Amino acid sequence: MADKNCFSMIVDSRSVNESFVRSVISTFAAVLDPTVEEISDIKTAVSEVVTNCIVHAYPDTIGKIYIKCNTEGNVLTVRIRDKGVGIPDVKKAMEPLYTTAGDERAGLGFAVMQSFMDYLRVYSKPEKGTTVIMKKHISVRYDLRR
Amino acid sequence: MADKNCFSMIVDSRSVNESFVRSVISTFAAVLDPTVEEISDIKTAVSEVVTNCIVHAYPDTIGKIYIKCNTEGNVLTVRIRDKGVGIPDVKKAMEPLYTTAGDERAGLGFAVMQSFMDYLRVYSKPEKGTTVIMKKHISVRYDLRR
Amino acid sequence: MAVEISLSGEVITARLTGEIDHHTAVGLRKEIDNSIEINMPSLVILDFERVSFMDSSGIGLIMGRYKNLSKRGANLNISGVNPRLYKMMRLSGIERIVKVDSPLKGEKFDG
Amino acid sequence: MAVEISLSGEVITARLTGEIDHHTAVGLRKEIDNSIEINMPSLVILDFERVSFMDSSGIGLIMGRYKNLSKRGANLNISGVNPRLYKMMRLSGIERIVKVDSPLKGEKFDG
Ligand SMILES: Nc1ncnc2c1ncn2[C@@H]1O[C@H](COP(=O)(O)OP(=O)(O)O)[C@@H](O)[C@H]1O
Ligand SMILES: Nc1ncnc2c1ncn2[C@@H]1O[C@H](COP(=O)(O)OP(=O)(O)O)[C@@H](O)[C@H]1O
Repeated sequence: MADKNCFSMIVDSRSVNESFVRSVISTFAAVLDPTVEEISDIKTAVSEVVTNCIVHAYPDTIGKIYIKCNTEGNVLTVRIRDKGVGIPDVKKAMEPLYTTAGDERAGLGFAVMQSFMDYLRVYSKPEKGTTVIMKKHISVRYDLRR
Repeated sequence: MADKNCFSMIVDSRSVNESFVRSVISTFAAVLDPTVEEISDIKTAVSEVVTNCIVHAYPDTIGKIYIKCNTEGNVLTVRIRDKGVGIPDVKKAMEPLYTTAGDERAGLGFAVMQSFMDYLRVYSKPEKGTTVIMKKHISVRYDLRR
Repeated sequence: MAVEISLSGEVITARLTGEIDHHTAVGLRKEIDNSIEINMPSLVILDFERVSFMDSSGIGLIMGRYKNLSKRGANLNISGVNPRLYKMMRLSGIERIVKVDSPLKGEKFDG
Repeated sequence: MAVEISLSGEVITARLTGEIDHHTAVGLRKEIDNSIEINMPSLVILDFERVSFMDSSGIGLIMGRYKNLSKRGANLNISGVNPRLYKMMRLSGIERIVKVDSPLKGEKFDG
């Protein structure tokens, strides 16, 4: 069981940071010795949240994305916040296939977070911004070589 | 040539974060398409700075390490700050082989930063903390496959 | 991220390599649509065998190509989907409208 | 990070694998010193062939073992040093006191 550890980070809402942030968070989570599946789930969910900040929260500007992560026991908690346009109706936004963007967005971001992580909460206020909190329980493996 | 991009991050002064931070910074620098040598230089120098925060700045406590990074043109700038014990005589501390720690520290941290990076500045105040600023110029490669 | 496009008769095969996210999807979309525009295929096969990561932007990419091809009366197939990508495809329900051809389909992620 | 220790006559070979930093050096030091304590070798070879990263903590590790062995009248050799590690060894001047045995020694990083 790993010690409690945490980090916080601020990045620009540039699309090049989608891969940067998911790789940072999966590296951070590595101390919990996740499976390849678990890492892939975490990366995918994180990618959805960061993409939403870039595409929806700050549609025409470069804003800041605020990230906090911690590991405690074998649970990874990720908190991603923006100070962008906010979501008027969170419940509706979270419905699968709902999107306010064009044809190239699938409207599946929240559905992926929900299904790939173990816990999801979304807080938002129009013109104030959006906070997404996700948790993932990492399975404990008994590896005799270690 | 890459756009200007930046991130900032705060991590605990736990030794497990030595590898985390160097991997984050080298991932961030990856947009500049550094060579394997350059990545290795950056990782090594960053590892020295973070280790100093853990070993020297906060010898008996877990403190916070403050990191800022940016890429501009093909230059990576890394700024790492602690609010630890500080260094009374920076010039002396930077001499190769000088160490205040035991036998297992080589006293080479600053020498590595100096020789592996292209720019190094160290600011410190006893009881206030230390700031290290480093820059690395990434060579521009002309890769026809890209 | 890269795409390698090959043409055989009226069939375009687009072999995707690397990570698909919102950042990389833009370039992929342009290259594939460009080839559709020029070659007027009756079938496009998107091959995901060498894709190492994909978020829902990949579904957007598939849906967008599907709509583009449907308008032209052409078809879209998906191939080389590993279990991790399949998890995403399944969540999106895309297999109900596009043929997803995968040896591993449904085997590991049905639970 | 791992170390694989083997004994042959009075020679201990410690094969290091992975990344050496302040975090991982602690465990390595203990394992190697423990084996020196028990086996009383006349020579210890530290093999860096499988080391993928090393900061100056690795030099601390070598210096510490060198001092420990000198006290006992035993020797230390270093082997399997690639050009990147050699850059660090060279900076430290450690090759002036410890035999650094490397096929690539000085070839690429002499400038
Ligand atoms: N951070 C955010 N800021 C503002 N609006 C958001 C944010 N995240 C999501 N939304 C809104 O919720 C909708 C659904 O999001 P999602 O399920 O991720 O699908 P998609 O990103 O494909 O549109 C988005 O179209 C957008 O209107
Ligand atoms: N962040 C810091 N806070 C306080 N003291 C420091 C810090 N960084 C370096 N020092 C001092 O400078 C000395 C030399 O540092 P360095 O060259 O990195 O060698 P080493 O870490 O092996 O001692 C250290 O022994 C310590 O006294």
